[in-house]
Formats: sequence, structure tokens, C-alpha cells
Amino acid sequence: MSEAAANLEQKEKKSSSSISNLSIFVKLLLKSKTGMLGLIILLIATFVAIFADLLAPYDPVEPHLSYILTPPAWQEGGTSQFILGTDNLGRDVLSRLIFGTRVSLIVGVLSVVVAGAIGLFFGVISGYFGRWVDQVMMRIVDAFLSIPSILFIMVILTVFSPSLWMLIIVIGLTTWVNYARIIRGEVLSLKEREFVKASQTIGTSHWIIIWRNLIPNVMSTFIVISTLSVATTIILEASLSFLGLGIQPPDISWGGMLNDGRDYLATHWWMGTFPGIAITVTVLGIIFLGDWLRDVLDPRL
Amino acid sequence: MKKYITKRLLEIIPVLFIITFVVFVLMYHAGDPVAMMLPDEASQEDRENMREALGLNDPFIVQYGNFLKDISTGNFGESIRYNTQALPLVIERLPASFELAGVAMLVAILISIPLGIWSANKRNTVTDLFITGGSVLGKAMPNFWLGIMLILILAVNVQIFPVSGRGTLVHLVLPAITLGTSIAAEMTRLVRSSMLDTLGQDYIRTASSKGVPYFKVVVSHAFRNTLIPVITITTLQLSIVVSGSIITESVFQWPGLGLLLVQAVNARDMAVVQAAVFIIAILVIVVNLITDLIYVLIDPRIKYS
Amino acid sequence: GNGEEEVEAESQGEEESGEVEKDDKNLVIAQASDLVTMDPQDSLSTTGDRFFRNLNNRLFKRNPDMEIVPDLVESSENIDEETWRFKLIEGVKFHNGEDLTAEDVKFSLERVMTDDSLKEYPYFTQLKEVNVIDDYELEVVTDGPMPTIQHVLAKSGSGILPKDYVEEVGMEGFMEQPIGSGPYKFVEWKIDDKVVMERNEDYFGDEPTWDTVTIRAINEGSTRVGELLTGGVDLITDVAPNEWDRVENNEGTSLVSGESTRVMLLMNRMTEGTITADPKVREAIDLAIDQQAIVDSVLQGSGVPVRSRVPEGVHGSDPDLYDAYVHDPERAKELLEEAGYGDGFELTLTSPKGRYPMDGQVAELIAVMLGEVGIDVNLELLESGTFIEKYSNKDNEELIMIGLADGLLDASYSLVHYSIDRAAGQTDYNNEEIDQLFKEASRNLDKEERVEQFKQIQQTVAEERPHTFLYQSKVNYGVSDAIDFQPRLDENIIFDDVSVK
Amino acid sequence: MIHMNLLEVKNLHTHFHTDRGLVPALNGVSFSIKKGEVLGIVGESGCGKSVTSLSILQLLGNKGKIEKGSIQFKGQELTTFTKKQMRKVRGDEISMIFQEPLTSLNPLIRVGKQIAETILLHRENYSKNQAKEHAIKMMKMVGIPQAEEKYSQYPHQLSGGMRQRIMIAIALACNPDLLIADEPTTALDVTIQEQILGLMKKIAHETGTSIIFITHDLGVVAEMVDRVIVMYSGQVVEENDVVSFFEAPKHPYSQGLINSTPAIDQGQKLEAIRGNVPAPANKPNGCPFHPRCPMASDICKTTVPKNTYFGKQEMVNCWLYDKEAKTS
Amino acid sequence: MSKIVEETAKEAFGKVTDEPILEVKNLKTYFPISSGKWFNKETKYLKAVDEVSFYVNQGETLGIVGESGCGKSTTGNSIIRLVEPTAGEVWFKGENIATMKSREFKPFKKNIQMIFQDPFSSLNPRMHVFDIIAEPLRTNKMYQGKDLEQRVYELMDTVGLDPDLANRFPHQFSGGQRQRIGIARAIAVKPELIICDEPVSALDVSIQAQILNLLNRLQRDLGLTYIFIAHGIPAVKYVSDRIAVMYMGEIVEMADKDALFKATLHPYTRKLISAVPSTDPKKRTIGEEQAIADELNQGESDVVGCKFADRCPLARAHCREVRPDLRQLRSGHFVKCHYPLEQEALEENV
Ligand SMILES: Nc1ncnc2c1ncn2[C@@H]1O[C@H](COP(=O)(O)OP(=O)(O)OP(=O)(O)O)[C@@H](O)[C@H]1O
Ligand SMILES: Nc1ncnc2c1ncn2[C@@H]1O[C@H](COP(=O)(O)OP(=O)(O)OP(=O)(O)O)[C@@H](O)[C@H]1O
Ligand SMILES: [Mg+2]
Ligand SMILES: [Mg+2]
Repeated sequence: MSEAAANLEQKEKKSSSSISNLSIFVKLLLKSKTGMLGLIILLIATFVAIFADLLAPYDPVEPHLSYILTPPAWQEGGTSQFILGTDNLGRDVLSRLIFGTRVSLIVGVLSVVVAGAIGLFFGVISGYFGRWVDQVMMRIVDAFLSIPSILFIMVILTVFSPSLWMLIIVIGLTTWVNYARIIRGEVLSLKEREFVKASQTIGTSHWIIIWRNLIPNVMSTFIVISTLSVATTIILEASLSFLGLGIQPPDISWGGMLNDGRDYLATHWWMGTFPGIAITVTVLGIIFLGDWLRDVLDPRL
Repeated sequence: MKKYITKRLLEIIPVLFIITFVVFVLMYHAGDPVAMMLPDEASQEDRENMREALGLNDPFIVQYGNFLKDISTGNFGESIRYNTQALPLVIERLPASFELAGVAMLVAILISIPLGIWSANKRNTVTDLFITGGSVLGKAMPNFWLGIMLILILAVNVQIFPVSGRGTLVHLVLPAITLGTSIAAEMTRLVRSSMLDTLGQDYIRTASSKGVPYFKVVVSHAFRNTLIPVITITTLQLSIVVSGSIITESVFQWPGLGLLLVQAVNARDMAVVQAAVFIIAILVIVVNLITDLIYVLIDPRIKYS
Repeated sequence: GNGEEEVEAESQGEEESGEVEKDDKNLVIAQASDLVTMDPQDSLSTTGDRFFRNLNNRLFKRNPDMEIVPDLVESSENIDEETWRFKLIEGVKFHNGEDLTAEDVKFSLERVMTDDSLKEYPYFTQLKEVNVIDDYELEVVTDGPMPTIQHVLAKSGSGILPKDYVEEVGMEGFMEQPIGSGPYKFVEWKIDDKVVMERNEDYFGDEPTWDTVTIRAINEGSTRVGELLTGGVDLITDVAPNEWDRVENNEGTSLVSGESTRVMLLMNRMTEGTITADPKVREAIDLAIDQQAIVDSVLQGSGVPVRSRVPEGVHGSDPDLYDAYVHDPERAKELLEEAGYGDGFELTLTSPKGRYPMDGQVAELIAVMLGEVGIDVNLELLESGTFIEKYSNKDNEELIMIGLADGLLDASYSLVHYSIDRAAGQTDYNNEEIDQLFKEASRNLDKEERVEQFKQIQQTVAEERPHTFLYQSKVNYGVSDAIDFQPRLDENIIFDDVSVK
Repeated sequence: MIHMNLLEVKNLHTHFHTDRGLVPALNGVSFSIKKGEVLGIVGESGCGKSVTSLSILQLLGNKGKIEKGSIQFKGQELTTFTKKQMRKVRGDEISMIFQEPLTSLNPLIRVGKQIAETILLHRENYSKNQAKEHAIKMMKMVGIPQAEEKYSQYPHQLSGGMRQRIMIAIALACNPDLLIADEPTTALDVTIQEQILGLMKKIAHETGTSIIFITHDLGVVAEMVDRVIVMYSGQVVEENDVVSFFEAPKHPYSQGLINSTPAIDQGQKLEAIRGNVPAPANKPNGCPFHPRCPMASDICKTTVPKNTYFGKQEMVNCWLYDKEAKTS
Repeated sequence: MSKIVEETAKEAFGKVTDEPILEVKNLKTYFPISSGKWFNKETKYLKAVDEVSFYVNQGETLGIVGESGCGKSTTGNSIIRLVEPTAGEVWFKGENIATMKSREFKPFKKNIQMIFQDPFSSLNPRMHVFDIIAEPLRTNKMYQGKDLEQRVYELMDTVGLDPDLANRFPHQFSGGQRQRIGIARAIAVKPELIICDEPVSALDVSIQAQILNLLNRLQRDLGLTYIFIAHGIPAVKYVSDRIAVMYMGEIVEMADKDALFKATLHPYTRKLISAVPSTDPKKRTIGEEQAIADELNQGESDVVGCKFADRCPLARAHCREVRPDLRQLRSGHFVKCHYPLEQEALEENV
């Protein structure tokens, strides 16, 4: 048997065991009703985000000037052309909602990726190396922690105007501290665990220890915080929209739609209510999923 | 203890230092203050003179040094909007913000602790589902949306509460609910999971084995233990309070720090922004310190030395 | 049973608000933003003027029809082209009981003429000196013919300050407790919350109507409307179109719509090398935009399409260019073809969002309209602060959407934008003829000739299109049915013009 | 009615219904204890020792349930008790000491108060001061020096041995009829263990309290108990007098246990039991011990053995003895 | 004083040691407990290991016993520099590894390995068993590819694990099996010395014996040397050739195991041995009089004299004033006591 073949075999073995892990996962997921619900919501949202172009009945920015503020189909004055009605420019609310899914999820997920990457790095390094490295890094974390992120974002966005990417980066740059703090705590206890000591006695280098012993073991915590952060970020984006600092048209986000619709809540409820529901339901789903993950990914597994 | 406090206070110095640096770097890039200060008619020469006079042509480090010197004397510069010193403007707003945040916090605590405990004890029942669902919902609702809805329903349709402004106690109700909901939602979840954790501890079993009635087990054995992690995380939730305040104050025209800040940001009133960021940061640090000290009262195991 | 209860609940609500208004004669106004200063000479905002105009007096004022009428002046006399003599009304007293004399006028005008840090200063640069003749007579000397002197003397910057008081307490002291000679006295100011004023019993003019007047600041549009609907305030400004139904349909409140001097327009960058430097492109842009549709749809009628910056009501406007627009997308496409842009092209449209009513949506709509003739718009919507920064730094790209008002209600204020100096770096409009014409008009004391000159400028501009005009925006007020309120073109609110029904 | 046995457990089945499936922790446990007797329960981790004791006190939490069987305490059937009745029993008539002295005491309550709490709960006529006095008396009894001072200290301020003494004081505060000690010394050092064992001996001697002593340390068993029951995988596999248990263990598992325990005064090689303790969720068919049993025959793999009794107090659950029992 | 100790120790070792693979001399490991950075210059230390000296011969097992917190683990950790020793020497095959730079120390690492107490926390839960065992081989680049695989399977076989299980995760194993994985990892790099820090304390009784027997077998087959740390005295006695007794950071007695049990010299050792319950119910050793508590003061206190004096039933005034040195009373039998038991018996008899 050649080396490659051996490797292959080994890989197969590995994947079969991870498949069995996966099946346990699925079994547990099926048991948790809220976890299932969360997953379904998230899958739907992801599906909608990916296939927005195919799903949306209209171009989301196209105004239908003769259909301005048409109510949803089932309401008096509504038309089946615009199932969820139109907004104040006569744009199809449903189509906008569908495209909004894309941007909201992108912002949610990518800024979490940015924050997570920085926070993971910071947390692991500071927790593992300790001493002055930790001191310095933790003071930086303290400083960032003491400026609430929305405040930070507001200030940064006054300097750099908000575009989709800017927003992602800025949210990422201001929310990483949570990861850093929690992961550092985790690493502090992990590095006292005997398997880390075992690696040290073998002479494994710090970076490999970090890579193979620490990071995989903080992953479950990391995933749980990340999941929940996606939810917070979606709400954060909405709040920024409220302050005029969110995603800017022609990009469509739920937060932006909600903000456009907030002046119409009393008179044309559908403009603001549907994005509001979309946000609430999605966030709900993510939180459910996160809570379930927290239970399942518990290292005591 | 004294030593611990001193140590913590000393630790604040580098933190503040980092904050000043971050803030300064941002302001340094925040566009040309001269453009905002001089009328459109001003000539290029005027601008140059002004820049020179303000020290804007100095190297970064020198400017940063001057900045540090200024703020150490409480001089954050003049508000371009109000033409007065920025710091007093900020400090003036603190009472209103404290009032709102304090009451919201209090209400949130009063609501979330019993709810969290209750739902933990009724784990996996309908009650639990209801409370957990409710708290997730509270977290999932954007703050401003809730505020506007409350105004529509409780102030405009059913005219129980005033729509906006600050004054009597009734003015406080809707903003406090708005801000309190997001805090309470988070805290209920926290209390619940912390309570579940506590209930699984050995000493709870010990208490039961002594024949302590369940209610008493919860109240006198589990409760205090539950509080410890709750407090830790709650202080980290301070940012929720601050960001919540910013939004809530804007919706209800509550003349607090949040409102000032939003307007300062919109008007590019950087001196005010700076001062506000700074004051908030200090407040956060102080609150954190205070909660750390509260631990000692709750948890005899912690000895700061 | 149910109906009765409702009635009861409603009448309760009314009782509450009624109590405040009718018995005590208190007026509560809510505007979209708060004042930022108590110094009348350092404020250019309408929100500030609503306070100062009721606190202070000026030499002249505008009546509800925007005619300039004497305020503190008993008589005025034009001695020569550069010298004006004014006689003051006697017996006018400041709120602290001191008499208002020519010394106070001199003090106030000289302050605003000389202190270049004051926001009103630029309007007063043509004034050269103020000479006191006696206690109640004085002379104002200008640096040449100044057709707009009365406009200027009716501005907030000409609010007369109490010289002795200011000298005694300093400007800081004055800002804490500002006093004037107007019908209402200052009581308190809670920043970002409210300004409270009370009746001046010793007012020299007609007896003030209200016991107290409160000007509240409520930024949130829906909150402001909410306050009106619940009787918390009697009068609100800036009601967005979407809220109209709410205000109209509510029993006890109605919507009052007024004109404003604000014209929404696109500034076209004409700098060499820019696409919009091509007149055909600019014309195509104008033709592609359906101003009427914008007004009808997004603004729900709250505006008038215009082809000039000087709307009706402002001195020097051209009626031909009011309530007028051109719209011909087919021709627009042809023009683009001719200009060599048959395959379409890309340009940037910068617009504020949240600065003017519906501004963001209007910009989005324009982007779509331009898209239909093949112009691919890169829409840049900026939050108000960022926007104004970009605007003042003259960083605008091809198109920037902005609303410009006329603080003097005189075309000279508006049309200065087409002078070469002023346009430099922004539109880079460079027409020597227009420049010359404008300079002449600015020093022309012949009213009729001056109007003609202004009209000529406007006609040329409408053809050459350094600006693409959109519409004159209207201002919408929500008014409690308990009071009578007539909107003014200058958007000011004179408390004593508001009356209890 | 006079009952010979203080506690009689019969055919106890306790199951846990967890997210990951049903865990049949106990499958028909029977034993009894007389007044003043010290009964040892030995067995490896997970065999159900703790669950047995928790079942007696009905502290199984919301997931655990007694499916079948009876627990008679002083002639009363505990399984039919209401929660309130059970509360009266706990801490008063039956009390318990847990393994981990660090985590079994509430870290935020002064140790003295934790003792006094039990007294106040079960002795209605005691005032707070009386309870405190009584608590201090108990602390002195379990050999805590400077009891008055220690009364108002927190658990973390005491050493492990001291904490375990406090636990014992709590358990004894109301002079129970039965004390269940669940591995009370496992977490302690030998020298401290020695003290605690001495203390428990003293208690058994002075108060006449019956004690169920749960442990996996055969040395402790030999040292402490009168009678032993051996548990394996949720069942009692042997019940014996302590001396004959060590001299002539009957069940192959018991023999294995004794042979694999290093003793201080023993020279020969240890004989380990091969294999591992089965998890309760995937128990083998037949005798649960058969995969590890050196003497297993075919029947062991298929059929669960019956209990074979030798006299009243000796029992073994093994096919090896089935025939013997019949013949004898 | 330390000098004297050093000399006596050196002298002693010089005589007895045929071929010590490891010599520890005056090892000190202190942990700072209050760092007085800003205010008081004095830093207080917890003397976890305080002047410990011993040696281990090639192929033998040295047991270290003592109560919890007496510094057993810290001693082990200091030798392989998981914690940096404060002072002292650790001679391994002629080199002082305690004072080397960590780069120099690296090649020595694989010669000394460790087996940990907790089979649950000593294996990375996110790694396959294969990778856990292969890690030291990869790190030290000893095997690659097919050879590596072969070696891992071989190791698994050696410790009694089915190589088919190589692709499982640790949580799929029982405690005993996990400890075998840990042992496989330790012997993977063919170390000469293995420090076993309570390798069986967390295991079930029946499994303990399996592991102890395994360790014995490996020692025989692979010629290993062990330092066997445990608080279970019977287990230590079972596996060790010589035993060192630690008390509060110090070694108070060290001897061949039979000598230690039969001719105990230190009162603490005697106390320790007598506290072990016997497995014969007819010879119960623990009496009710033992119920009295004597508080062990943990660590940091700066006792001048013998640290055990407070608890020692035989302590005399001298004991509280002067710290005894570790001295060799009989061949290979060291004790740190002014009035060792046998001697006392002698004296009394006289
Ligand atoms: N709350 C519970 N939920 C699910 N299973 C449980 C629970 N408590 C105990 N078990 C299971 O019941 C079985 C018996 O557990 P028990 O605690 O009685 O063992 P033990 O003999 O006391 O072991 P140890 O010596 O480790 O204390 C174990 O397999 C355990 O996993
Ligand atoms: N990293 C550390 N920092 C501070 N103190 C420590 C550290 N490691 C150990 N100690 C202290 O040093 C002393 C000796 O600890 P060590 O772990 O060596 O004891 P041990 O004999 O192995 O005990 P056990 O039998 O409980 O494992 C203890 O008091 C312990 O609290
Ligand atoms: Mg147990
Ligand atoms: Mg140890």
C-alpha cells in the first residue's frame, strides 16, 4: 500500500467517524424542537438569500409609481401583484424583503467572521502566553470594552461613510472584544489542562499547541458566541439604520427597510412590519439554534 | 482590599491611555476641523493661518501630546454647534441619562430575576417555553421599533402615557420599558441559565437532603449563587444599556447623553463626541470596578489581594 | 356601551389638553430640532429664528405676506445711495425694564458687522458704519448702493441686544438669561428638550396673546406627530407626507401646508473633463427626470416643480419658471446619443438622507429615472452630517442633490451661486455675462430693472443648467383645531399671529 | 409493630430518562439494614451506589424515577410518601453525607448556619439561638477545634477534612436513625481519612445510628462495616458478612475486586479483572459480569442468574452457586 | 544551611548511587503569592518544593508519596520544566537540565516523559487517538508516513489497545483505556525516564490493577525508569523499588520500600502508613481516638524548625528551633529528622 493510499484510507476512517458524530448531532437536533425550528428558519433565510434573484417577483429597486403604498394582497385595496404590498416608492415589499435577506445575512455573518477572527487571535494569544502579553492585550480589550460598540461605530462612521463593506469591517472591529474576553477565559483554563501540558512535555512548539490543542477546543464556545453574535449584529445594523448609519440604498437591508417604514407604522403598517417580522423571526431562529448548539457542543459531550 | 482598589485604579490609567489614543486617531482622520469652523468665504490663507494657530500642522505625536495635555485639564475643546466647552455640555446630560438607565435597569432586574428563576425551575415546561420565548423575542426586537410601537399604542391610541420628553414620573414609563425590555430579555436568559447551573450543584442536593423545602432551597441557597455570574455578565451588558439609551433617547426625545451624542455625531461636533465617548468610557470602567467590589459582598470566596 | 366608553376616553384626553391651552392660554410648539444658541446674531436656523423673532425686535420685520414693515422704526429716510436714517419708536423697553435706544441699535449692528465669528456676519459686510444722532435717531452707512438693506435689517442678525445688560453680564451671561424687547420673555432652556417663554406684560405693541409659549424639540417625526395627536403640543412643524393621513384623520388636528423658499436641485459639476460638463448630458438629465411625478408620488403633492432657484414669493422670481418642468425621456436618449453616450454611462449622484423630507427616496427615484434613459447612477446616500461635509468641501462628483433656501427672500441671495467666484469648485459654472449681470443687480436700487436682471439670469441658467431644478418644497404643519395658524413663507412662527379659535 | 429492619429495600428499579436515552441505573436492588448496623456498599464507579442512596431519599431530580420496588423505612413505605412527608424524613430521620466536601457545602453561607438550618427545620421548638448552640455542640462533637470561631466561617476557609466534618455535623444534627455516607472519604488524604473514619466509628458507637457506608475502597470497607453488599451494574451481586467477604468472597467479581486491590501488607502480584465496567445503557445480555468473568459459562451469556441465599444474610447472584444452593 | 545539606546529600549520593539516571539537588520551586510590585518590595512565596534532593537509578521505580499539596506534582513538573524551578540542579545523564536554556533543553524533552493523573483532561478531546499518540513522533520527526502509522499501531498494541480504535475520539473510551492511550503517548518517543503523576488515582479499583501491571510490564520490557507519584500508599508500595516521602515541600524520608515500611524512621512516615486502612476486617487499625483533628497548616508559613513539629507526637523543643537536614542513617535510607524513630527506640531502650 502506497503512502497516498494509506493516507486516503486514514481519511476515510476519519470521515466515517465524523459522520457518526454528525448523525448523533442530527439525532440530538431532531429532539430539540426549538433547535430544529432555528435551523429551519436559518436554512430558509440562507436559501432565500442565495436565490434572491430567482425568488423575487420584481426588481427590488424598481418603483411602480402608480402603485405607491399598495396594501398587502389580502387587505382592501391590495392587489395580487404585490403580495406584501408596496412601499412609498411603489417598490414591491416582498422583493425587497427577499433581497434584504441577502444583505442582512452577509452583514451579520461577515462582520462576525471579522470579529471572530480578531477575537480568537487575541483571546488565544493573550490567554496562552499570559504575563505581559496578556497584560497589554487585556488592557486593550478593557479599553475597547469600555466604549460600547454602537458608540464606537457611530464615531468611526462619522469618519468613514458607511458602505456595506465599511459596515462589516467596522462592526467586526468593534465587537471582537467579546470573543477575546470569553476565549481568553477558556484558554486560561484549557492551558492548565493536562493534555496541553502533555504536548509541552513532548516539545511541541507553542504555535502547534495553539493550533491543535487550543483552537479546536475553544471552537465550540466560539461557534456558540458567533451564532449569537450574528443575531446581535442583525439588530445592530437595524439600530444603525435608525441612526442613519446603516446600509445605504440602493443596497437593501431589513434594518434599512424597517427604518424607512418606521414613519409609516401608523398609516401603512406593511412597510415596516414585514422587515420587522423578518428580523425578529431570523434573530429568534439564530438564538434558538445558538442555544441548542450551546447545549450540544458542551465540551462535556 | 484597599490595595486591590488601588491596583484597579492604576490599571485604569493604561486603559484610558489606549482610549485617548484610539479616539485621537479617529478624530485625527475625522476630516478638517477648519472646514467646519471657518465660513465658506474664507480664503486659503485664512485656512492655513487657522491650521497653524490650532497646531494642526504639527506632527502627529506633538498633536497627540497636546491633546493629552488638554484633556487632562478637562478641556475637550469647544462644541462647534453650541460654541461652548464640550465637557460641561456632556456632564449636564448625565442626570437625565442616569435617571432613564437607572430606572430601566431597576425594572429589568425586578422583572428578570423572578422570571429567570421561575423558568429555570420549570425547565422544559410550557411556562419555561413561554418565558424563554418571551425573552428571546425581547432580544430579537430592535429597540427603536419597540419604542415607536409603544408610543403608537400606549401614548397615541390609548392615551395613558405622554408621548415624549422628560419631566414627571409618567414621562419615564415608556422609555424605561423600551430600554428595560432589551436588558430584561438578556438578563432573564442569563438568570435562567445561571440558575440551572446552580441547581445542578452538589450543595443544592445537600440542602434538599437536609429536608429544606424546595422554595427555600431556591431562595436561600441557589439565589445568591446565581447572582454571581449574572453580575459578571450584566456589567458586560453595560454596552447594551448605553446603546439602548442612545436609541431610546432619540425615539423619546429624552434629553440625555445619548441624544446629545447622536446629534453631535450628525453635526460632526467632534469635541462633544470626544468628551461623550470619554465620559461614557470612564463611567463603564467605574461601574465595572464597583461591581467587582460588590462581589466581595456577595461572594466570601473572593479576596482581592 | 362600547361607543360611550370611547367617547369618554376621548373627552378625557381633550380635557387634559384643553386645560393646558384654553384656561391658561399656553401654546406648545414642537419643532424638529432644538436651538443651538441664545445669540440671535450667531444663528442662521429657522428653528432659532422662531425663538428670536418673538424675543427680540429688529428695525424691520416681515408681515405674514412677507412684506417688509417697520418694527422698531417709526420712520426711515434714504438720505443718499449709501446713507439711511432711522427714527426709533420711543418707550420701547427691554425685559429688564431698560429703555431701548439708538445706542443699543448701534451696539447690536456693530457687533454683527465686525465680529466675523458670528454666523450672521456675512450678511452685514455691506454695512459700513452706524452713527447715533440722538437717543432715538440713527444713521446707517453702507459701502455702496445696497438694495437689500431692509431685508438684512429684518434678519435675525439685526435683533437688537440690550447694550448695558450685555456689557454688564457679558455674552456668556446673556446667553444664560437672554433678554430682548419682544412680546415674550425667556424663562428657561433645557437643551434638546424645550425653551419656555412667557408673556411680556410691558410689550410696546399689541398685547401678547399667550401666557406662556413652549418650544419643544422633538427630532423623531412620528413622535412629534404623536405629541400633536395626544394634545401634548398644539403645533408641530415638518410633518412628513406619510404622516398626513394621521394628522388629517385625527379628530381635533389638521394639516396646514405652506410654501417655503427651499428649492431642491441637483448641482451639476461642469468642471472640464466631467461628463456633466457636456450641456447635452445636462439637458438629457433634466429631460429624463419627471419632476411632477416625483412631487406626486413621493411627496404626495407637497411641492411645486420649478425651473429656477427663486420660487414664487421671493423677490425677483420669474413666474414662467415656477410650476414648470420639462420631461421627455425620448429626447433625452437622443441627446445622449448625440453626445456620444449612446451606450450609456455611469455617474455618481450624491444625496443626503434624512436632511430634507423624503430626500433619500427622491434620490432613489431620480436614479431609476436616469437609469431609464441609459444613465447608470451610482447612488451615494449620505447621512446628514457626512453629506454637508462633502458639500462644504466641494467634494461633489457629477451630481449632488441639495435643497437651498433663501434667507433674505431676495433673488440676490439665491443667484449668487451662479457668480464665477461662488461657483468655483462646486459647479464650476463660468459665464461672464451672468456674472456681470449679477454684480450689477446687486447694486441696483431700481427695483424693476433689478427684477428684470434677475429674471434674465434665471432664464439663462434654466437653459445652461449648472443646476437641474427639481421642486420647491412645501412645509407641512400639524395644527390643533383649537388654534388658528397661518404658515409663512419664511417658515417663522409669530406667536401672536397664532390665536385661539 | 416491631420491625427487625430499620430499612428494607426490595427490588428497586431506578431509571433516568435523559436526552440521550433511558439509563437503567438500578435493576432490582434489594437489601436491608438493621438498627445500629453499619452496612457497606461496594462496587465500581457507575454501578449505582449513589443512585441507590439517592433513591432512598428520593433526591433523583426530575429525570430520575423509581420505576418499581419498595423502600420500607421503619415500616413505612417511602415510595408512597408525599413531597412534604419526604422532607420531614430527610435530614431528620435519614440524612446523608456526600463525597465532595468542597462542593457539597454552599460556598456563600457560613458553615455554622448550614448546620443550624437543619436543626431549625426539624426542631420547631428551637429558637435561633438554641439552634446555634446546638450547631456548635455538633461541631464540637465531630471534633472541630474552636467551634465557636469556625461557626461563622465560610466553607472555603476550612480544609477538606474540616468541611467533611461539617457535612457530618449537618447529617447528625437531628440525630437521625439512618446515616447514608456516600464515599465520605474518597476525596481526602489518608491521614484525614483516618480521622474521619475514626469519627464515624465513634458516632456509630455513641449514637447507635445505622450507617450505610458507600465506597469503592475495600480497605475502608474492611475497616468500617459489619456487612457488605457488592453491586455491579445496577444489581446486588453479593451480600455477605464482612469477615467472610474478605476471607471467602463468593462472587467472581468480589474475588476479582479483592485480588486487584493493592494492600499495604500484601506481597503478591495483583490480579486485575480484565475488561471494563459496562455503561448502563449498553449492558450485555445474561449476567452483566460475564464478559469479564474468568469462570463464565454459556448460560451466563444468555440468562440472568438468580439470587442464591446462604442463610439469612448471605446471598450471591451467580450461576456458579445456583446448583450448589440446590444441592445443599 | 543549604550548603550543609548539599554536602551531605552529595556525599551520600556519591556513595550509594551505582548509576543514577537522574539526580535532583536542592530543587526549589516557589510560587509567588503576593506580588508586591508597587507598594511593598517583599514578595511572599509559597514554597511548593523546598530543597528537595533525590536520585533515581537506571531501571528502577522511585515512588513519591505524601499528602495532597505537599509538592509531589510540582517536583515532577519542575524536572521536566513544566514549571520553571526557582533554584537547584537537575542532572540528567550528566547534564544539568534545570538551568539550560529552553532551546538546549528541547532535545532532552523526549527522554523524560510524563503520564498524568486525569485520563479525561490529559487527552485532547478534539483529536483522534491516532493523532494523540502520533503527536510526539511527529514533533520529534521520528517517524513518517507508513512507518509512523506502523509505530502507532504497534504502540497501541503494546499498551493493550485494539489498533482498530485508532480513529476514535478519547470520549469514546473508558477511563482505563484512556490511561493506556496516555501511556502509549508517553512511551512513543522511547523515553528513558517516565514521571507518573498519580496515574491510577482516578481509575476504578479493578482498572487500577490493570494499569499498574501494565506499567510494570513496560518497565521490564522497555527498561524504563519511573518516578511514580501517588498518594495511595499501597499502590506506591506495589510498584516502587524505593520510596520518598514528602511533607510540605520537603522529602522527609527516602529508602528502599521494605526498609521504609519495616524500619520506618520518620514519625510522619509512620503516621502515614498507619493511616492506611488494612484490608483485613479482623485487624482494624483505625480507632475512635483518631477522630481528633489536627490542622495542617498549608504551605507558606515560615517555620524555622522542623515543619512536622506541630503535628509530631514526639517533637521536642529542638525540633521547633532547628530545621533538620536530610541525612543518611543507613545505607540508602535517608531521613530528615532530629530524632528518628528507630534511634529513639534505641535511646529509650538504653
Ligand atoms: N442524573 C442522572 N442522569 C442520568 N444518568 C444518571 C444520573 N445519575 C446517575 N446516572 C447513571 O446511573 C448509573 C449509576 O450511577 P451512580 O452515581 O449510582 O454510580 P456510583 O456507583 O455512585 O459511582 P461512583 O463511584 O462513580 O460514584 C451511572 O451509569 C450513571 O451514569
Ligand atoms: N502554578 C501554581 N501556582 C501557584 N501555586 C501552585 C501552582 N502549582 C501548585 N501550587 C501549589 O503548590 C503546592 C504543591 O502543589 P502540588 O500540585 O505539587 O501538590 P501535590 O503533592 O501534587 O498534591 P496533589 O496530591 O493534590 O496532586 C500546593 O499548595 C499548590 O497549591
Ligand atoms: Mg457515587
Ligand atoms: Mg499532584
